[in-house]
Formats: sequence, structure tokens, C-alpha cells
Amino acid sequence: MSTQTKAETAADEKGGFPSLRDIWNDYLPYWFVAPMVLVMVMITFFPGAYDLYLSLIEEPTFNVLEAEFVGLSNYVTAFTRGGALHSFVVTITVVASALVLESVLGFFLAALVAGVKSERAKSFYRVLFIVPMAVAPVSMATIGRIMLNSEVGIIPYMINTWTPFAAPAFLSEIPLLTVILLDTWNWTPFMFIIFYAGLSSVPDTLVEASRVDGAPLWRRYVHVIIPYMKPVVFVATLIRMIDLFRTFGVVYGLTQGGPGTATQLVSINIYEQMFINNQPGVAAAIAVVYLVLVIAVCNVVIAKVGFEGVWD
Amino acid sequence: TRGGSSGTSTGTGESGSSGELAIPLSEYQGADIEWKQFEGSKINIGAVQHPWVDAIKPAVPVFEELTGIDVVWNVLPEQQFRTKRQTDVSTGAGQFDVFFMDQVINQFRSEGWLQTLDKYFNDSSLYDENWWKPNDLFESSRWQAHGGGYTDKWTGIPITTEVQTQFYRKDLYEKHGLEVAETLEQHRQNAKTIHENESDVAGTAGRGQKGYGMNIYILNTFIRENGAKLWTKFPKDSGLDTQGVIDAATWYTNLLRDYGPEGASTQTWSDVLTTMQEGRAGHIVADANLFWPGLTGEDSQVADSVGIAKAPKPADGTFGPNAYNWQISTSKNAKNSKQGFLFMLWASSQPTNTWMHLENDAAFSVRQSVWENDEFRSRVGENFAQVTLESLKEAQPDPFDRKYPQWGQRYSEELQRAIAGEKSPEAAMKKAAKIAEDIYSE
Amino acid sequence: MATRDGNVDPTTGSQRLDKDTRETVVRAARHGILLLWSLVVLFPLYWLASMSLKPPGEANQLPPDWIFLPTVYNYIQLAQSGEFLTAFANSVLMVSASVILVLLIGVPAAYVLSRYDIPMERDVLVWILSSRMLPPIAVVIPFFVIFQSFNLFDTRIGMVLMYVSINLSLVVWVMKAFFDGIPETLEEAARVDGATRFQGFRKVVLPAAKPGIFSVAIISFIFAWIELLFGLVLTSFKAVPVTLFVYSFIGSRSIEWGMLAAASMAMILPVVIFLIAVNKYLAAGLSFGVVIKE
Amino acid sequence: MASITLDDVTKRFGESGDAVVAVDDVSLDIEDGEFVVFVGPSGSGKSTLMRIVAGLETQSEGDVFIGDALVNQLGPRARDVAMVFQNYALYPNMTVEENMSFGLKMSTDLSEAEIEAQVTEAAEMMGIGNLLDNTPGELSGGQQQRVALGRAIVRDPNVFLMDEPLSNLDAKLRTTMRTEINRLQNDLGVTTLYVTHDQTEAMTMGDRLVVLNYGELQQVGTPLECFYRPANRFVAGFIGSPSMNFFEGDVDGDRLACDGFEYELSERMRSNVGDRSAVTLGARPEDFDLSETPVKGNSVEVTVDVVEPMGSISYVYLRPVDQSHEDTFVVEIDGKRPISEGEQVYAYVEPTDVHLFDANTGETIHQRKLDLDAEITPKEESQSVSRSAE
Amino acid sequence: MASITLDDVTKRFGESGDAVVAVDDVSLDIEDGEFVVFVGPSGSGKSTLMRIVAGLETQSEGDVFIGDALVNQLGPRARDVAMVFQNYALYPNMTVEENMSFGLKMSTDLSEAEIEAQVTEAAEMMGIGNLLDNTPGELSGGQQQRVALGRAIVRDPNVFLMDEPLSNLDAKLRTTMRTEINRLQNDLGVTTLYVTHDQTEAMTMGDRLVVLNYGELQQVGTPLECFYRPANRFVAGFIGSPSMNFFEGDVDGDRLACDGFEYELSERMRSNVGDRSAVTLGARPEDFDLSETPVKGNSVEVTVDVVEPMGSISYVYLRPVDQSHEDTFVVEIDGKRPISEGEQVYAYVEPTDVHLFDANTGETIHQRKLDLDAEITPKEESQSVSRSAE
Ligand SMILES: Nc1ncnc2c1ncn2[C@@H]1O[C@H](COP(=O)(O)OP(=O)(O)OP(=O)(O)O)[C@@H](O)[C@H]1O
Ligand SMILES: Nc1ncnc2c1ncn2[C@@H]1O[C@H](COP(=O)(O)OP(=O)(O)OP(=O)(O)O)[C@@H](O)[C@H]1O
Ligand SMILES: [Mg+2]
Ligand SMILES: [Mg+2]
Repeated sequence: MSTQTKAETAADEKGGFPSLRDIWNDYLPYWFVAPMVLVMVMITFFPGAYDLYLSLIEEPTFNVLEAEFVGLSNYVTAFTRGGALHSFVVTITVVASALVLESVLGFFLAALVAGVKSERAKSFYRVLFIVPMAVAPVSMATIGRIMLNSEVGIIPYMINTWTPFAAPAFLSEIPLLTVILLDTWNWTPFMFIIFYAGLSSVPDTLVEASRVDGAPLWRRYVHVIIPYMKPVVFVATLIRMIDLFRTFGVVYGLTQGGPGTATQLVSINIYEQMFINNQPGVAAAIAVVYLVLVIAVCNVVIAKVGFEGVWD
Repeated sequence: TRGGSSGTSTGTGESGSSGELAIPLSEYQGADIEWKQFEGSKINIGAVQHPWVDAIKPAVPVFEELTGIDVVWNVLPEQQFRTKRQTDVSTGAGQFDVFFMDQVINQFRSEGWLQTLDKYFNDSSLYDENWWKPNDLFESSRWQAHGGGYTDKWTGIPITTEVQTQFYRKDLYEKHGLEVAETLEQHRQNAKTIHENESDVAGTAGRGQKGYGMNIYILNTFIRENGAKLWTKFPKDSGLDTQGVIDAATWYTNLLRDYGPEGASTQTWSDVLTTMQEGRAGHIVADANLFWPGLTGEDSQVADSVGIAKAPKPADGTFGPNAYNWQISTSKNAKNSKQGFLFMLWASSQPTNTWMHLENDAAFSVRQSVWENDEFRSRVGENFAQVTLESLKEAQPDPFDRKYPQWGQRYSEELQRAIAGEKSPEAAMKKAAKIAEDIYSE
Repeated sequence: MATRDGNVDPTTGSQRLDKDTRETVVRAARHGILLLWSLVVLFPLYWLASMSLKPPGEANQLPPDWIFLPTVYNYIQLAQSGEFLTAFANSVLMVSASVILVLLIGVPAAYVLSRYDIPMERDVLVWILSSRMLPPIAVVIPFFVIFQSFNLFDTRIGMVLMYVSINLSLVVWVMKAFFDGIPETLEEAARVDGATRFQGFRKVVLPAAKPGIFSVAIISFIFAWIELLFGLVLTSFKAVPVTLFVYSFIGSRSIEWGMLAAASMAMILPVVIFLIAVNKYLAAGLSFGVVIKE
Repeated sequence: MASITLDDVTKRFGESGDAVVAVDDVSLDIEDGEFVVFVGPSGSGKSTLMRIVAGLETQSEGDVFIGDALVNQLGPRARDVAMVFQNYALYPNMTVEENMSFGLKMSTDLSEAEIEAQVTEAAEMMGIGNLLDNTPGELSGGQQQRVALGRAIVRDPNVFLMDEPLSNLDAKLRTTMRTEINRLQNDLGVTTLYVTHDQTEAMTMGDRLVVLNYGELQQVGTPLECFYRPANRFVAGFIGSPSMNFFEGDVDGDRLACDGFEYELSERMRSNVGDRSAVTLGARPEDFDLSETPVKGNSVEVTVDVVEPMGSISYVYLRPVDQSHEDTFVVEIDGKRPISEGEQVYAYVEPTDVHLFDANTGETIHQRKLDLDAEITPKEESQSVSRSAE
Repeated sequence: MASITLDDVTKRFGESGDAVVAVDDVSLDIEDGEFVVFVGPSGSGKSTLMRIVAGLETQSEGDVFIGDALVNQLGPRARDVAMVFQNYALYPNMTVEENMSFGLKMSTDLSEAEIEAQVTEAAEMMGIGNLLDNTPGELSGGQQQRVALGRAIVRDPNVFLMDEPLSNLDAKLRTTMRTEINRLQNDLGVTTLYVTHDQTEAMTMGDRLVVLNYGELQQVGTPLECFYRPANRFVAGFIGSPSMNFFEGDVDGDRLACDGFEYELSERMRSNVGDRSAVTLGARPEDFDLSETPVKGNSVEVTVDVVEPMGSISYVYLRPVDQSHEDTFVVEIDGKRPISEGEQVYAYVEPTDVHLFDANTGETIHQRKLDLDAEITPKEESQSVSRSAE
């Protein structure tokens, strides 16, 4: 750690042992990170190691001595019969489009709400816009299915009766788009709330300076406000990206990855391999490849965007 | 409705030891079984959300009184239950002493997760053949409990059976002068007539969604009736690319695509049910015992106009509807398998089954005697009971080989693609055949 | 003073709208868009609510009865179900506890990550994030094993820890970003004022980071509140969260739309209450917020 | 390039009940190209007034015109002003160069190269040419302030608003900057409002001074007018450093009885005093002479309290020997003249150098005599608002 | 209460390759209770030095002692210092009262009531008593600065560090505050380091001045020492406002040939010059006399370029008639004396008032003569470090 961790106490001045309070403050950074590290070690190493182990053996067993290691055969299966590649493509499509939609929409809404003058209206929007996140995935999927159902769903009904357009069969004709839009409805709030909090920590003076400098509204955002809240924007987007990567519940409930495998996200594939096809080894292999991929993506993003644009 | 049935619940003594027992203990005490030998212990039952659970729960105090064993329940929807069951057995945790089993029987068995029950059947303190009357069970049910013919051992005990029949709108049939279809061609013609002459009503509806309880479950009926079968030669030839299969798939796909509702390829059984309930389809082929209560119940807008008949068959085919059994089994690491076995016997016994079907709206008994029971027949309707009973007697359940989940899932995906119009049924079935064979060729 | 023409901007020579008019237009546009999105947000919620208030069988009727006589039948059923209330209370308890705990663990760690030079910082950050990368489905079995061996299975403590673990990386990352935005001079001033590092953190930095803290609190609450898989696999009786309960209305024979909707509505409620409770802190950080004028 | 007119401008902060009146009914005409310096105590509303002109703050009442246009409704962008903020308000995420070029990019169509050239030139002028790639966090206070100033002057706006732009610079740099700003303003002819606390800046930079107190206009006039012809006691005391000494006195015929001494009023003073019974006498430190003996009339015998040597001059704090309280007044003497604390001397002011103020309203009733009167007499009627001050 | 010793302290920012040396090998002894004023151009390392003493920045090399203790390893809390930050660094979420009492709460055991009493007293002293419930965002610049100052002075630390604490105050308030700070420092006897750009503050407040340039010590001494006995050309030019005029010249026997005029060197000068061929002549603006005729030797004929009237004095910018370039120098004259631009006059400085510097190193080689030499001669050897400056 940096020079700042240096002891701050005048231990030698007082002589004798440093007090508890001094020990607390002198090693504050260590105390501060210790619980986090502890939890992290617990929740990362074991599951990761387990999946790796599982991906290398034939039959799942907890007895390592009994395990029959089969090398990369599970990986081969994953990419041949397992449809791993396809599900990566589907996942990346969903991640990329939903991420863009949600970020842009979330920021746009946050900025609009931040500019609302009336405190009460502001509060109203703030609460309302967050609520979709609170709809449990079970409800989302079940209710979503019925609302989108071509026969009995209210949304196709409304489109058919109130607009000149014919409603598409959401879940069979445009399943991917449906999934993306539904996720947008569901998770734009996440971006909204973080961006909103980020916006509220931009000092007024900066905005004022840019106004005097003659920047039109959008440039103020592009050049002053967003750069200032860059860390927040970056982190929110990154986290959302990762969450999108592992999206499961709603999509599974909605389409079960179908029709066919049109919406078979990696998470759904892993689920099916594990719990339906009962091929834990293949599931674990996909998980391992996937984890490596996501870590690589994050590393690149963090290195390229984070450390070269946000944190330097 | 059965409002408020719970996700997970401790089912110990809902009516408690106080009050009347639902079924007199004497019905059981006559058996040559030492019911009380595990007094004071407890069993944990993992179950899916199923009418069987609702039907049996009020009777459980009887079992508790009879044996002194406490029963606790873990009831979940199918998908969630599957996750939990698999976690439990694959890690050897053995939390469930008794749990619902379905298509994965043979897989679980070959993994060594399931305990076969024969040693308990052979234990005279646990089993009395004369009392339990195994031959009262439908043959198809017993066959499925033996791994669909893949083993000669009991893998569990069947508790419910479902068989496919045809439901149709009597009013619409009357209006358009239609006869109830006996052949597939008639079935299609009826759909066509309704589809073309009724606004807002589709000719038919059917499961298009993938999954082994979904589209292929229905299709398998027509496959067998077309003279084909799954695994012409196990494990070399899946039979999925035979002409019979391709014809069946083409017929089913075209039926749904031509006269089915929008988005048929994503319809699940519940969508089909809802569609029919709301009067938006002319007829369906679906599980008699599960759909009948729904279609005639208060949720339904067509309660008075729904008719039932045996499933159609090809003009030159043999009748053989698909049937499906839930069974309950016990795992290798379960701590109270013997107690569990007692529960299985008790739950599937004639007195319990009869009571469940007389006192509840249940209609899924695995016992022929129940279907022949007059009181039951008058409750559910003579026509329904007769159609179902006849169908059950001739039912031909799917044989679930050990890797059925793997290839079955892919097979259903292919069928779904065909229904969605992404590829031809023929191509889909050929692909499915290849997948199935590949899986075993490794 | 001579009266002057106030509507022409001399610098551009272009006709500009009067500021009041312009403000009104902008305001109308702003609220127009916001209301539109409100509608998008509200319609499914409205539909959910209406399903929960309709008698069985009418939930999915088309054309819908836009106006109908609401019945609270479903809610009464819910309220009478002791199990629902137990699970609900259980969830509230576990989730709240987990939010407090995750903030206690995560916020200080985020502070350190933001303020100190950490060796291999990037890798540490990625590592923390990696706890969030795998789909829960891929890690639930190992957790089940851990829970079994530490006797955490089906305990509230176990679930609280689980919730902490799913939210920790979020809290650490988001809070790091917020701390990055708080000028270090504030702590310097505090330390010169005789505050210990800890006091500087608690009394000066934390208050400035309020919007961030409260927004991650909300998000963590929601993530834990709607969490399903871990609740499913890691509990069976005593620590069952309310999410699982919603499943009970998806039967093998029919879906109880009204009950499902009522339970879903009931699940939204605590989130809304929580939101309203912390609402005012969401925008009270360093400054009084950017007011985007024009 | 534009004139600025403020018409009865008032700004209140907070709820109407306990509102702070930061600017109180200020009317002001600033000509095109004029350089106006705002002075006033801390909190007197200078920054607020600037922000109102910039369009950052909306006045509670009154109108603002830039050129002939009423700009009440316009934002800063439309007003085309450049501003140096009191707290710099640099963009922390941008380098110095980006900070300085931002305004140009936003408000002009100049090419990258032109912008760079202008920014480099301005940065060189500010002595921060070598810091162009640093971010504000890496700069010293004075460097930051110069960036803030540079950011404004690279532009070619209608109006310059500069809020204490040199407060963190050392005297030498300040002199340079002062000259640069003046030169620039002359060259460009941009109307400029300038806030400063520095007497030198106030006296030398502006065409006119605007003196504010508690949000109210005290006087508007050329620096020398304000210095030699203060409209009231507040202005007299505020302009000039060290500030004017005031002595409260009771009029007693042709004498003024102050605490510790009596002062004989001249003819002109008497007529100006009229029938007031209490007036305040004011005399600037630099107008006093000290002598060993009471050379002239009106000499006051004083004790030297403190001597503050300043180099070329010294400030001497004196207390009338007969005075009942401990207050001192200050006089300025030649730095090389030896004088020591405790010494007793006589202080004397020429009667022509004395101001008299109404003791109640603070209004000036008698101005000093001035040789260069002609020179500083306002061309037009001096806009002076006299109100009671302090 | 403690002495402060800096021992070869160096501070570099940035990577070793292109590091900025903000403080360059500074050694300094500050006595217990001393009031030391740091001056130097913007960016010369004053704030950095303060921050090193506070423990906010760790020096790259060297040791810092407070009292007898080596404090390199101690944080600000253990050093027990109070600091006024150049940019105020007020806590934005706290009210003025909370801002001011924070330090007391953290570093003392005083009761709530005592703290409140002290804060209220200090706030009254600062003239911000009525703003106690406001947050910093609602204050004017000067008010914020007073809060920052108040926050420091309510405490009773070992050392006061004040970084331009009065830069945003008006002259009058500044005078008051100056006196208050001095009084307080006298009363408490707390060692104080004070950064200022204000000549008056620099000359009047401190016991000693520390002059910095480019992070290097230029001179340490009493204010008058620095003024009258500058160690080098940089100090000579930096202290005093307007600053000393410099003329480059070539030594030609006993004459100095400058551009535009020749200057006859006195005996003492000649001996001080030694064998240097190029020296710089320095004379302060206030030491010049202007006359219509060349009264004395060494008079230079000059043209009046600009006149800056300042009230009691005026600054006149002059250019030697024969000079080849356009540069002017400045002289200070009586404000009442009439003079107009373009006029031709003669400027003259007494030979005793002239400084000479080595043209290459900038080192002072000849100091002016001084009557009160005795008074300002350092008691001990003046710590002066002479290096080439500018
Ligand atoms: N964090 C930093 N990183 C890089 N350079 C720095 C940093 N802080 C200060 N500097 C540089 O160090 C030098 C000294 O800065 P310092 O703030 O001490 O100057 P100062 O004497 O206080 O100036 P001023 O009077 O303008 O406040 C400056 O050139 C500045 O740019
Ligand atoms: N946002 C605000 N809310 C409440 N009061 C405010 C606000 N801004 C300024 N004030 C008050 O208005 C008055 C004038 O403030 P202003 O900043 O104009 O003073 P100033 O003349 O610039 O002073 P300084 O020389 O100290 O910068 C002050 O008393 C200040 O406390
Ligand atoms: Mg101000
Ligand atoms: Mg500084």
C-alpha cells in the first residue's frame, strides 16, 4: 500500500503500547478490506475451483480420488453438441443491445429527472422509475408471457385494436427482440438510479462554468458532466454488462431459450446441461469457458476504458 | 380454485390429531405390515406443485396416526423442484426421503442416485401384496415404474397417470355440423372448418413449446399411432427419421401452423389450457385428467360446451395415446428410505386412492378400480371416466431411456423450430434422429 | 429607461423564443417524455394490479374490462395464508440484515480501493467482480455443499450471508466510483482538524457519498429481495424467502393468475416503502444537484 | 461588445420569510467597452451581481439589458459572456489546455489549430505555458487562478466578468496580469466587470468604480472621485488603505468637540455643517503630518502606540493623549523617518484635507479641497447614491 | 507549542523522469512561538511546504521535526496542527457551525457547550456570527474564507498553518483580520507559518520572512532585512511593490553603461563591483525624484509614459529618452503633484539608495546605505541563500 498507510500515532512519543484506537486507525485500510477479502475468498475460489474440477471429470463426485479425469472431452462436447458457441453468440447479442439501450435510456431519464424543478414530481419519478426492478423474475416471466401471448395477451390485443399494425407473435417471431425489450423495461431502473445519484454529485460550479463557456446542453453533458461522473458511468455500465451476461430467470421463464435455441443464453444453456440434460461436466465446461471469456472482456474493458480513461 | 396452496410447507397434521381422521385406520390395519415400527421418526417429501399433493394432504394425518411418522413437505413448481432434487441427489445430501420422479428415472438410476425398491417389497414387515394389490395398477403405470422397460426393478411407485384425449367445443361442432374426429384427417378438417368460419377462434391449439413435457409429448402419440416408435433399435437407431415419425411431425406441425393460434410454437400446456378455457380454439389434444377439471371448472368460459373423446388416430393406424406417470422414489442417501417406502405404499394404496378421488376433484388415479368406482364416475362424469379409462387401458407411455433428457430436449427443440416455421418437419426430425444417435455413439 | 425589444438576441440576430415560453416548452417536453416512460413503467404494473384485483377467471379476459369492480379476494387469501406472511417477514428480515451487513463490509473496502494505492489494483478489482460473473446456476451446487458442511443450510444467517455475497461486488464497485468523485481535500481538512482516518471517513466522506450509498442500498435490497435460486436450493423450511412463494401459484394444472399477481404486488410493496424512506437521500450529496436548465 | 444596463435589480436568496437580500435594488448603466470595477466588503453582493449579469442567477426583481436587448430570459450561452469564477471552477477532468480551449470550442467555429494557437498564446501570457498538459489538481492555487483567467480571456465575448481573478497571485505577477488585462481590454474593447479587493487594482484598472455594501449601491464614479469625493462615510472608509480615520464630534459653534481634542472648523466647513449638531470628521492617514512641536493650530498631542514599518513608508498608530478610550488612528510617514513607540508627538492635518460626514446618515457634507478638482470632476453628473452606511 | 525544523526537505511530484520539484532542499529552523511568513511567486512551493509540515504530503527527502520529535512518520492528527487551506476545503455537508466545531470535537474533550461558546466567539470575531446555520454553498467567497480561518483558530494546536487565509477579503476586513491573527498568535504563542501574497501582510505580520522561488530558499530574514538587504536580485524584485527597477549595465571604469544612460559609480560601489564586467543596478520606485531640470549628477532624462494616480501617491512610468527599447521603469510620486503623459523630466536616485547585483548570478554585491542599519541588522547571521534568480 502507499505511503499513506504509515503509522499515524505518536507511539514513541507516548511510549509503551499503542492503544486499541491507534491500532484501529494505523491499520485502517487493512481492517477496512479484511472482511471484504474474507467474503470474496469464500465466494470466488471454491465455486470456481469446483466448476473447473467438474469440467474435467466424467461423473460428478466429491471424492477427488475416485474421480475419473477425462481431459477436455467435456469441453469438446460443450462446443459440439452442447451449443456453447451458439449460446455465446446469443448472449453477446443480448448483452450488447440491452446494454446500449439501458445505458442510454437510463442516463437520459436520470438527466431529465434531475432537471425537474418540483421536488415532489422528482420524488415521484424517482420512486416510480425504480419499481420495475422490484418485480420478481418469476412474476416478470409469467405475467410477461401472458401479457405478450398472441391469443390472450393484452399487449397484442392493444396493438391490434388500437394501432393499424398487426401485433407480431412476440415470443416466436421476434423472441430475441422481445427478450431485449423486456430486459430494458426491467433493468433500465438500475442504470437510472446509479446515474441519478452520480448526477447529483456533480458540483454546480462546473455546470455553471460550462454554461458561461457557451456550451450547449448536450455538449455540457458530453464534455463536462459525463467526464466528471465517468467512474460512476463506467462502473454502472460494467456491472450491468456482467449482470446481463448472466441473465437467466426472466428469459428462461419467458422462452426457455426458445423457440428452438433462438434465445438460448449461456446461462440457460448451463442450466439445461446441468439440470435437464444432466451433464454437469458439460455445464461446468461451458461455465469455465464463459468465466474466462467474461473475465477477459472485463480485463480488457477495465484496462482500456477504466485505467486509461477513468482512473488515471 | 385451490387458492393458497403453498410453495413449501410443513404438512404435519393439518387437521392435527384432533378431529376425525379422513380415512378410518381400519382400512390399513388389516394389512400384514408393521406400520408402527418407525414411530417417532420424520420423513421429508419433495414434491412438485401437483393436484396429487393437494388431494393427498388432507389424508396425511391418517398416515401419521397410522405409523407415528411425521410428514413434512417441500412442494415446488416442476422446474424449481428439478433443480432442488438434482442438487440434493447429486451431492449426496439425501434431504428427501421421498420425492417425485419423472422422465429422468433411468438416468438417476444409472447414476446410482435412485434406490430400487425391490428389497423393500421383499421385506415382509414392510409389504403385504394381498393388501396392496399391485395388479390393480394400470399396466402402463407399472411398466413405467420399471424404467419404461429398461429395468426389471421397481424404481419407484406410480402415483398419478395422465392420458391424452381429445377435447372439442360441442357448440361449435354443432353449429358447423361437425363430427367428432376419429382420424387425424377429420381432426384437421374440423380445425379447418372452425378456423375459417369463426372469427377470433383458432381451429385448434397445441403445445409448441420445447421441453419433454411439451410438444414432443403430444407428438409421440401420433408417432406411435403411425406405427413408428422411439428407438427402433436402441441405442443404434432412434427411429426419429422413419417415415411414420416424419408423417406425424408434418401433420402436427401443419395442423398448428395452419389452424393453430398465433405463436403456437411457444405455447405451453398452460397456454393451451387458457386458450381453450377462453373459447379461442375449436379443439385440442391434451391430458384428459389434467385438463378436464380446468376446462369444466369455474375458470372456464366453455365449461358447458366442452366435450371429450378419445384422441384421433391415423385412418390406418392403431389407437395408442401417450400417457404419463408421476412416481415417487427414494434416493440412495436418503436417511429414512424405509419410512418413505411405507408412505409410498400408503399413498398408492386402494383406500387412500379411492378416498382421494371421491373427496377431491382429483382424476388421475393409477388404479383401475378407482376408475371403475361408480361414485367416482358419477362425480367426474360418466363420459369422461369412460373415455379416460379406455384410453388408459390402451395407453403407451414413452419409454425414457437413460439419456432421454439429453436428446429429448434437442428433439423437442427441433420440433419447435419446425412449428415456428424455421425448418421443415422432415429436416427437423432427421436432425433430431442424428442427435439422439450421436449421444449414444460416444 | 426606454422600452426595448427583448425578443431578439442581438448576438445571433436570430429570433429566439422568449425564455419563459422556452422554459415552458422545455418543461412540457421533459414532463412529456417522463410521463411517457411512466406510462411504459406503469402499464405492466397496472395490469398486474388489475389482475390481482379481478375475480378468478376474468384476469385474462379480452377485450379487457378496463373498468371493473375490484375485489380484494386474492389479497385476503394471501393475508390469511400464514405461510405467506411468515415467508414475507422472513424475507424482510433477512434482506434488510443483509443490506446493512453488505454496506458495512463493502463501503469501507470501496473507500480503501478508492483512496489507497493497491498493489495489482486492476486484478483485485476484476477478482472482486468475478464473484458476480458466473450465473448463479453454475455456482449453486458448490454453495449447497458449503452450506451443508457449515450447517448453514436452511438458516437465516446462511441466507443473509448469501445475499451479502451476491451484492458485495456491486457495493464495492459502485461505492469506489462514488468515493473517487469526492475530493481528497475534505479528508485532509478533517485529518488536520484532528480527526483520525476513521473519523474522517465516517464524518466527512460518508455524508458526501450519501446518494451513492443509498442507491446501492436500494439496489442491493432489490437484488436480494428478488433472489430466487439460492433461496430455492439453500433453504427448505425455516429460511424460505418470499420469492419462492410466488411459485406456488404456478400449478401443474393451472396458473392462479389472481393470486400470482397479488403476491407479486405484495412483493413490490416493501421495495416501494424502502424507496420512499430513502428517497430524500438519493440526491443530497456533495452539492445540491445539477439542475439542468435551458 | 455591448453596454449593460441593470434596472432596479434585486436578488433574494431563501424563503421569502427569512430571505437574504444579496442585491438590493441596483440600477446601473455600463457603457460599451467600459471597464467597471466592483468593490465592497465580503458578502456585499458583488459575485451575485456578476452572476446575474452572466445569467447564472435570475434576479428576483428588475431587468438586465445587454446591448439593447432585455436578457432576463436568456441563459449564459446566449448572453455570450466570459467569466472568471471566484473559486476558479476549473474542469477537474480536463487538462489546462482543454480547460482553456473548451470555451473556444463551444462558442466559436475556429479550427483546432487556431484554437491551439490562441490557447498557447494566452497560456504563455499567463506564465502557465509549461503546464498545459497538467490537470487542475496538480496546480498550485495561483496557477489554477491563472488557468481560470486564461480560460476567460482566450474568448472574444460580449462581456468579461472577472470575480477576483488575481487574488491568489503575488504582487509582481499581479502587476503583470493587471497590465495584461488592461491592455487586452483596451485592444478588444470588451465591456468588463471586475471584482477586486485590491486597492491598487480598484484604483488603477477601472474606468469607474462601483461601491457596494449590503447589496446596495453606495457610489458609482471614477476611482479618484470615489477617493476624493466619497459620497458617504462608508465609501470614504472603504476606499483607500489604510482607511480614512474617523472622529465623532459634537458641533459647538465653530469648533468640533471630539474625544481627546477639539477641532476648529473653517469657514467652508461651518457652512457645510449647517445646523447639524453631530458630525464625523474624516482624514486620511497620508494627510497627517507628525511634528515634535504643535506647529500649527488644530494639532493634536498624541502618543505613538505601534509603528509598522513597511519599507518605504511606515504606519504609525496614534492615540490622542487626552482621549478617554483606547482607540488609535493611523498615519502614514516616511519609512526612513525614525520614530519609536511611546513617543509623544503632535499630529496635524491641513484643514483643506478634511472630510465631514453627517453623523447619522453618514452622508458626506463637506469634501476636502483638491487642486486637481477640475481633473476628476465627473463629466456628467456623478451617479452617487448616498445612504447611511455601517 | 513547538519549534519546527526542516532538514534538507525536498518534494518531487510525478514519476522520477519528468518529476516536478516543488520543494528543493529546504532547511529551516523555526522557533517556538515564531510567526513566519512564506512568500514567493505562484508555484514556488509554499503550499507544498505547508502541506509537508502538516503531514498531508510526505517529503521525498529530508526530515521534519516538530518540537524535538522527528515527525516524518506521523500523520496530521498526531502532529496537532491547524490549517487554513488555500482553497478553504470546507465540509460541504456541514453547516458553518459544524465546520468550525469539527476540529474541536475531534481533537479536544470539551463539552458541547464549551465548543459552542468558542465557535460562536470565533465566528463573531470573523464577522460570520449570523451565518452559523448556513452551509458553505450559500456563502460568498470571503465568507467561506473566514469560515476556513475560523475553523483553524478555534483550535489550540501546536502549529498554525495558514495558506493565504485572507486573499478573498477586502482591504478593511483584511486589516482587521490581520490584527486579530497577530493578537491571537501573540496571546497563544503558537508557532505560525503563514503564506501570503500581500506585501503589507508580508511586511507587517511576521517575525521573519521566508522567500521561496522554484522551490528553493532565497532568503530568510526579518521583513526589513529582506526589503533593505535583499540577498539577491530575485528577493529585491519580489519584496516591495511596485517592485524595484533593474537596469543592466556594463562596467566601464567607474561608470556603468546602461541602455539610455550612464551611471557614475561611487567609491563604495566600485570596490563592491570588483572585477565584474556586467552588473545590474537596482532602485526602488519610491527612491526616485523627478525634477524639471537635471539638478544633480546621474540624472536621467526621461519621457513620461503612463501616469497611474493612486490617491495619495501616483505611479509614473518613465522611459529614458536615449534608450533603444521600449521598456519603462516606475517611480512613485506624491499623488497631488501634477504631471502629465508625454512630459519630459529628469529622474534621479541618491547613490546611497542604489543596489547592485551580479548580472550573472543575481547575487547582491552592493547594498544601499541605510540610516537605521543598526535596527534591522540581523541579531544572528542572516540565513541567506543566494542563487541566481529569474
Ligand atoms: N499533486 C501535484 N502533482 C504535480 N505537481 C504538483 C502537485 N501539487 C503541486 N504541484 C506543483 O508544484 C509546484 C508548487 O506548488 P505549490 O502549490 O506548493 O505552489 P504555491 O507556492 O503554493 O503557489 P501558489 O501561490 O500559486 O498557491 C507547482 O509548480 C505545482 O504545479
Ligand atoms: N446560494 C445562496 N443561498 C443563500 N445565501 C447566499 C447564496 N449565495 C450568496 N448568498 C449570500 O448573499 C450575500 C452576497 O453574496 P456574494 O457572493 O454576492 O458576496 P460577495 O460580494 O461576492 O462577497 P465576497 O467578496 O466575500 O466574495 C452573502 O451574504 C451570501 O451569504
Ligand atoms: Mg464573491
Ligand atoms: Mg499555494
